Formats: sequence, C-alpha cells, structure tokens
Amino acid sequence: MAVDPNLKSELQKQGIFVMPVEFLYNWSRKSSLWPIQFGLACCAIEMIAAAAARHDMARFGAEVFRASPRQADLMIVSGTVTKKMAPQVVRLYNQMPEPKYVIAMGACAISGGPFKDGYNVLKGVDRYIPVDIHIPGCPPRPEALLHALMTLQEKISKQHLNEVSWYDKNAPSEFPVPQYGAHDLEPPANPKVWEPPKK
Amino acid sequence: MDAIYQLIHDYCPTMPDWLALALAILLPIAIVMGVFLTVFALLTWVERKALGRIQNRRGPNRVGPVGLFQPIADGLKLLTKEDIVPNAADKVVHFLAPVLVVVPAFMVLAVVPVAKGFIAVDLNIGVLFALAVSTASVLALFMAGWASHNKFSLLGAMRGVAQVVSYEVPMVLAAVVVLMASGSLSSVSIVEAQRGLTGWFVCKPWGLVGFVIFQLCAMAEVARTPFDLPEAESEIVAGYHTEYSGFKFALFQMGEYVAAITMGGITVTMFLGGYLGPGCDLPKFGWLISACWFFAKLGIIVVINIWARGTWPRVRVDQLLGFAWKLLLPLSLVNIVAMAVWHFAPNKLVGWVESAVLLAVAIVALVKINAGQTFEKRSYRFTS
Amino acid sequence: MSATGIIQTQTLEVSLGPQHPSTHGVFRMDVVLDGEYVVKLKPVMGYLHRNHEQLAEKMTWLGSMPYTDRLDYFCSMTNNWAYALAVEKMTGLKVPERAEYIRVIMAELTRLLNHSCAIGFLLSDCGAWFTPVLYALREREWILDFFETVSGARMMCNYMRFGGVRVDLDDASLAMARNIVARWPAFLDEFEKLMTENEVLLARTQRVGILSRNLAINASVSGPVARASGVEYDIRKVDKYGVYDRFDFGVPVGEAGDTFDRYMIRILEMREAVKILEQALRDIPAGPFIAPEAKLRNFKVPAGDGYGRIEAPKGELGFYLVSEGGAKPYRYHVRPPSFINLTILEDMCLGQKVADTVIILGSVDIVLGEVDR
Amino acid sequence: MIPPLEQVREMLSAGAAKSSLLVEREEAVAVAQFLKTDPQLQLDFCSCVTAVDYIKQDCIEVVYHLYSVALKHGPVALKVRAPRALEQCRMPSLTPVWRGCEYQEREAFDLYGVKFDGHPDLRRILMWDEFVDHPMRKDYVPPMDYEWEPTPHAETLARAKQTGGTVPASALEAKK
Repeated sequence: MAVDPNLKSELQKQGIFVMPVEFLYNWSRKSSLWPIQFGLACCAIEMIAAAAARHDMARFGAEVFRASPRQADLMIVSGTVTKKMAPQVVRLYNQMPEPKYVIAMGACAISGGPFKDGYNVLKGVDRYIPVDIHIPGCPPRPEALLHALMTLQEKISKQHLNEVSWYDKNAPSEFPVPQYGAHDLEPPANPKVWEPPKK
Repeated sequence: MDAIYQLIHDYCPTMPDWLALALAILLPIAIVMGVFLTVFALLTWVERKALGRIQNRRGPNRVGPVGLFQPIADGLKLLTKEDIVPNAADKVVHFLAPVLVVVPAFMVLAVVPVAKGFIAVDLNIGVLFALAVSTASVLALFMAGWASHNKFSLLGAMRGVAQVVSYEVPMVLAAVVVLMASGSLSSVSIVEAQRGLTGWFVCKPWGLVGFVIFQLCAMAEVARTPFDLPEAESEIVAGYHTEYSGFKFALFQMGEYVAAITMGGITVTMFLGGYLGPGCDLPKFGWLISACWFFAKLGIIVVINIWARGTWPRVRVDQLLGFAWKLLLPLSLVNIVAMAVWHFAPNKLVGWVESAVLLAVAIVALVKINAGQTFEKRSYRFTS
Repeated sequence: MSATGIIQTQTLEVSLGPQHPSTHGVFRMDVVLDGEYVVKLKPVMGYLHRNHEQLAEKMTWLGSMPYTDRLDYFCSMTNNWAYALAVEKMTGLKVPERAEYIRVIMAELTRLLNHSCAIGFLLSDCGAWFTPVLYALREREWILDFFETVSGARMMCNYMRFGGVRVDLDDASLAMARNIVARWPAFLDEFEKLMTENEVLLARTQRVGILSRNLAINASVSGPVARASGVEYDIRKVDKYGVYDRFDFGVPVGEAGDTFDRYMIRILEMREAVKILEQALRDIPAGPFIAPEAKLRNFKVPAGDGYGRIEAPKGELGFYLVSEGGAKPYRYHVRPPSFINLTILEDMCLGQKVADTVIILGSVDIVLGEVDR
Repeated sequence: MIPPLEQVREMLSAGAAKSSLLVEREEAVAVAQFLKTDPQLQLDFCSCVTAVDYIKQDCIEVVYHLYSVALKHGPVALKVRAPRALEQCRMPSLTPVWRGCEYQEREAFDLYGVKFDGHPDLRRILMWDEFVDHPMRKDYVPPMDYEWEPTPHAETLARAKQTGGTVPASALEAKK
C-alpha cells in the first residue's frame, strides 16, 4: 500500500502530491466528529460549556451536535449512567452508524464515581459498550473534554484501514441491550466487551 | 447554449456536429453544477463561521486555512459512514427520498441566469418551471417521513407538507407582479426588464412587498429558521430525516442548502435585478462582472438566511400556517392590485404614491384584523 | 382535530426522551398526540436516580456535603446552603455574620447563573439555535471563575460547612464579585433587548401553559413558577433565614401564570438579585467565617428530626433529616423543587401543541440531578 | 381524632423543630382536611412528603410537612405510621387533599413499599416497573455488581466477601 518515499518526494518536486487513501479517510473522520446531543448529568453542562464561547469545540469541527443518533459519530457519555438508563445508552450506541466512537466523560461514566455504592448506578459504561477515551474528573473541565477530543483525533489518525473493526464481518455490529430484571440489569455486564478483573 | 455551440464551432471546426451539440448541452450543466456545489460547500462553512460570530465563538478553524476544508472533511466523512436502513422502513422509498430532494433543487438552477448570456436553458416559461419544480421537494419530504417508520419523521413530514403547500400560494402570487411588470415568464427577459437606475423591481412599492413576501415564502419553502418546523430539532429530534445516516443525510443537507441557494437565485433574478449592475455590459469582461454582481446579491440573501437562523426562535405550526393564509395571502393579492394601479396610473409619481398608499393601508388593515393574536403588555407587582 | 366528527383520526403515542434535545437531560414524556395537540402526557423519570439519599445514610454528616453539589448541578452553592441550614437547625449552631453574608453573596450569584441559563435554554427550546444559551454561558463563565477562585472548583463547589463556609473571601475575590455584579445589568439589558420584544418569542410564550394560582398552591409548586402564577411566597421573605431581612428587595409576582410570565419573573428576579448583591457586597462585615465551635471531624447531630428549607433558584429546596445522635444521618431526604414542580406538567400541557410542551418544560426549569436524585 | 386547635397552634409557635403530629392511619384524611380548611390554620401547601424506615420500632413513618401560603406560617409535620411488613404497609393517600403529594407518595411507594389507598396513579416512579424490591428500606441488600474495589471502604469489603464478589488480595492487604 505504502508509496516509496523516494518516489513520493520525486513526484512532489513535479507538483504531484501522493496521499494514501488512508490518510484522507482518517483526516476526514477526525476533522468532522459530530457528537450526539445527549447529556446525562452534571458533565453535560460542562460539555455544553465546552461548546460555548470560551472553549468553543467548533474549532475542531465538532460543534454539530446532532439530535438523531443516526447522524452522529461520537457519543460523549457525559455523566452518571444509571441502570435505568443503561439500556437506552446501549440502544443509542447501536443506532449510531459505524465508524463511531465513545468518550466516557467523568468519573461516573468511567466507574460509577462518587455514586458507585448506589443500587441504581452502573459501575462504568464500558460494561456494555467499548469506550475509546476516558476522561477523569467530577466533572472534567471543558479543557479536559477538548483534550479528550484531540486525543481521539490522534487515535483516529493512527488507525489503519485494514485493521479497523467496522469492516470486519466477525466484529459485533450491535451490542446486546440489557433487560430490566427483578433486582438488577440482566445481564449485569456484556462479557464480550468487559470482564471482571481476575482475583 | 447557442453561443457555446458557436464558440465550439469556431475554435474547433473539425469536431463532429453531434459532439459539439452534446458538449454545448453538457458544458453549461457541468459548469452550473460545479459552481453551485462549490457555493454549497462554501455556504456550509460560511454558515458555521457566521453562526460562530453571532454566538461569540470562532467557528471551525483547525481544518485547513481558517477551517476552509471543513466542508470537504464533512463530505468525505459522511460518504464513508455506514448507511443504515431501519428494518421496518420501506426500503425503496427510503432510498428514493434523498435523491428526490437533490434533483429538483439542481433542476431549478437550469433557469437561473448566473451571468450575462450565461444560463443553462433559457426556457420561455422559466419562472413557472422554477416554482413548479421547487415544490417537488415536498414529495421527497413526505416520502422520507413516511418511509422511515419513525413517529418523529412522520410528524416532520406532515408539517413539511402543510408548510410547503401553504407557502406555495402566496409565493406564486408574489411572483405574479413580476410577471406583470416584465410581461414574460423567461428569467432572462425578467432580468432585462429591470434595467435602469431604479429599475430593480425591489425599488418599487409593489416590488418591495413582493420581495418580502417572496423571501419569507422561500425561507419557509426550504425550511430555514424561523420556519424550520419539519426538522425542528428541539421538538421532533431531526424531523423527516431522523432515520437517515451517512451520505443520504448528506444528500438531504445538500438538497436543503442548494434549494436555499437556488431560491435565493430566483429571488435575485426576479426582484434584485439578477446579474445587472454597473459594468455588466462591458464587451470583454461583462460576463465576469455580471456574475460577480449576481453572486454578491445572492450573498446578501444568504446572509439574511443565516442571520435569521442564528437569532430567531422558531414559530409554532399553527402560527406558521396562520401567517401564510391570514397575512401573506391577502397581502399578495392586494399587491397584484397595487401593481395594476401602478401600471395604469397617468404618470410614474402618481402610480408610486397610489400603490404605496394602497399597500400601506392593506398592511395596517391586515395587522388590525389579525389583532386577536397581538401581544399583551404585562406589568408585574413587587411584594416585599 | 378529531372534534369535527367527520374525519376519523388516530392518536399517536410518542415518547419524548430520555434522549431528546430539549428534555434537559434524561427525562421522558410519554405523550399522546392528536395531530399536533397533546391529549395526554405522563412524565417518566428515574433515569438519573443516583441513590443520593441512601448514599447519604451510609456517610458522615459532612460526607454528604459534596453530594449535595450534584443535586442541582447548576446551583451547588444553594444546595450546600440548604443542607447546612437544615443541620444547623437541628444542632443549634450559630453562624457568624460574615459567613451569612458570604452565603447570601454565593446564593444570589447562583441565582443569576441559574436564571440566565434557564432562560437561555428556554429560548433554545423555542428554536433559537443555541444563541441565547451561549450568551448566558458566556456570562456564566465569569461567575464560575469567581467560584473557582473561592472554592477551587468550577461547578461542584462544596463550599459551605456547618456553621459557616469553608474558606474566607479575600479582597481580591470580593472585587471580582463586585465586577460581575457591576456588569450584570448591562448583560441583562442586552439580553432583554434581543429577546423580550421579539414577536416570535411573544407569540410562542404568551397564553401558553397557563397555571392557575389555586392549582399552583395545591400542587406545592414553588419558586419562580409559583410566583409567575400569582403566589406571593418567597421563603427568603417568609422564613427570613440567613440575613435576608437586612436587604431591601422586592419579589416579582406575575398574574397570568403563562410561559411568558415565568420568563419575565426570572428576568426580574435577576434584577432584584443584583440589588441584594450590591447591598451585601457593600455591607459585608469583618469577622470569622465559620463558627469557632463548629467541628469538622467527628460531627454529631442530636437525636431528632428536622426540616430546613431555602429559596433555591428553582424553588423551595428542603432537607428532612432524622438523626439518632450518631455520626451518620438515619434518614436524609431532599425535597427537590423541580421534581415537585413537575406535578403540574400535564395540566399545563393538555390541549397545547407538541411544540409547546418543550417550552413549557423549559419554563418550569428542571434539572434531572435534582428530580431523580 | 381531630387534634385540638390550640395544640396545633402551640406547635406552630414552638417552631420547626417540635411541631409534629402523629395521627392514626384511619384518621389521616380527616385530620388533613381539617388542617387544610380550618380558617385559622389554612395549611394549604404540602411541601414535603417522605417516608422513614424505623426498623427497630418495626414501622414505616410517612411525614408530611405542611405550610400555609395564605397565612405564611408553618411547618406542621403530620406523621402517619404503618407496619413494615409489605402486605400491611398501607395507608390512605393524601393526594386528594394536596395534589403536591402525588409524585412524592409515588416515590415513597417505590422506595419504601408504602401502598397509598386512594392514590390516583400509584406506580413506581424512580425505578423501573419490573423492579420488585424497595431499595430504601434498611434491610435491602443491593445486587453485588462490582467486583473490585480499591477504596478501603470497610462496609464494601465486608459485603463483597459475603455476597461473593471477587476481592483481590492487595485490597485486603491495604485494609490491614
């Protein structure tokens, strides 16, 4: 796939720029990350603050908050995911078209955070869906969200077309939505995405 | 078309006739499509930048110089996104709807004279064609909403149909005055009829009222704020295109923006003198200068659109329809009468005054008649 | 409209939320629509039920203070105050005067912040494409800067303590607060100039979502929503908690009880809050900022129960606490204003259009952290 | 048994801490009506409704905090008790008297299992409908769904050991 660097520089002297398809693909994806307009809790306010005048997420082309998951690329899980909300979060994630990314914003989304002891709090959104970037903080500052966005862009620019999961026929395209059970969500975690740490 | 055919013939006499003819037909289409697609891409960038300025932000500035490549990135990304068709959707209609949005939007371009002597097809029923074809998008709206099998989509589609059908009426009636003044349906002769220092139709009382009505209706027709009810984000999520992802969604966006541009182009042609402007008749660069004039005027319309979007709340569906039927429709009818008065007046000044007075009276009367909906002044007491 | 009887129509059940652009978080309304008209509306909540009350029962008295921040995450300061006030009522702790003034300053700044954002979001629900919100958030940042210099955190301030506040205000931060207060009227004027006279806004909000005075009282509605309906009830005036009796300010009361009144009451309350702030910043005395007898560690509350409440920006925020005399509360209950204000949501929305429900919800001004706790 | 007017007034003047009124379940509605309509009391604003689980006394107490908007006094705490056992844990709803109780009584039902007779719409409000427990009761055992807990919360560790969560040795070490 790769172009010989000597040939590339030779061509460049002639005014021909060789650019791998992969670069263009990654560049377009990372330059236009449209988040889904979806706030869960306190962190959602900081997410809005990140889109507001002082921090302005629009600079990265990421201000197009789409209300419909079908048109979004990025899910910012901004706040506590409760057990009552978890099926909806998974469903929203399933409804987003590939390629899609998840930022777990704040301590609650990562692990349950301060509310970890609660009976209705999911201990981390990564029990059900794969997370690309975790941002610690309660709530993380808008700067932290911008940093996460840039980290995600970096991550995207390092992806290779022949390795990404969404062209893999065997990779799961939909994640099972947990059911409301009599005492807890069933199942309490998706074993394909997450498994408890070993003893 | 003939001019281009002649040009090809002159420069390349060896070319067979059929090829020259085909080129003469296809070349303007390609140019118009290319130009307007570029304008569309630029417009999304301009809109995001301008909204940013309205909201004290900077807008996109990381992708390319001052964010200029943002539309390219967006387009490429949407092109490579997964295309989701819901299981319960009507697959054929679901696929056809976005196509049907884009096609009429581009078809209208055929009759917009972009520069002096440059028009894709100079139809003798140009304006009629534009008005008729642009309405076809309502079918696409309804198809999208119905086929998606989503309640929000359906609500959006119903709103869209009601809105487009209602606003079509005052829009056509507002266009009638222009046809009366120019005596032609051809867009080129409409432009040519506006020559002179105050020749633009917008400089006349009936033209001004017609322009305002037409512009409002055009905004409603292409569902721009404050009339963006079919896709009202805060109420029905994304309206008729809730279930569209990837490039189909991009097509919807493109259709909407191109329709906004073409409706702006029609407005410019009919009321703002089209490509006319100082220097448009120069022998050598006249076409370039006239194109600049055209796009400058189009820019004004576009800025009005963006400005409205960034600052105005959205109206409610009953208010939207009431506005069309109770205010715009009677006003556009009166406007036709005013045009007739202006036409048959003994001299220009009398006609000017008569039609202006008639319209002013009509506007005041209509506002008074609809006074049931006027607003209260409220006072508040303070207890301590 | 099916009322004509000629056309047979079918109602449409739509679930607005929990992910919806204008439900202010994870709130859901099960709406039955007849065309565009709402014929039935049932709010569904609990999507952000974070077990605040149970967690607090496992924690020391002071341990719950940071959790109160996360109740109504716009107004952490007033939440802190309500909790501190309830505990102080039960223990009989006296709060030094300077601390009372600092609390008033913080609470009124919180009111400015909350109301401006609430109005911004209301207009955003009307479809004004974020512009008003971003104007409000622009000003909010200045207040957050102030909170950050004082308490170390932007949003989750955790600033109040039983018997006072955590750290004193120095002269520099007082000057910062004066600066904010000085520029606020200009911002309000700009905001009102852009919005209050806007015909579309008037048409959308006037005579929409009317709440009668009697229903408001019967349904325990409090705060700006109740006052817009003509209920002359402001806990700052009735309970005279803190040092509110020393300030000269009015309580705006509306007549019509519609969405526009709720909008205007918030604007007017902000203007009154600026008055309070000016007086408080002028008169703030020197002295200790926390009661010397207040213990931070090993804090115990005598057995019994108590209810303390304040006028939070969204309404009456109360804490009902039961103590067994130990280091932890036996029962800890929050009376969240926005939860109880939702009781009348269906009554206000019936017969309105679906587009109105979102602005009525916006004008009630809910925060889901508080509704679900 | 309608409480004598003087008693309620005395309570009102004594201040917030001491003004509670424990009534029998059967009389709750009558007392509530009296408190609301009596011209000298006019407690028309039911501010706060909540339940408390007194596990030692084997009862669940529902507390209503009443204020008066008209006369601007209060609060009076109206307390009603019911036994803890789920079948007997019922009491009359005061929603017909004060609309404001509606959601708060639903919440008490959801979290404590108190059934309110006469409530117009008694469903779970915070937890999902399929949920069977009443999680705010003192004897509720939450599902064990976190396997590793690095924080040295004694209770958490003990519960993890009891209910079969995995506790790594390092956490136990850190606890010692």
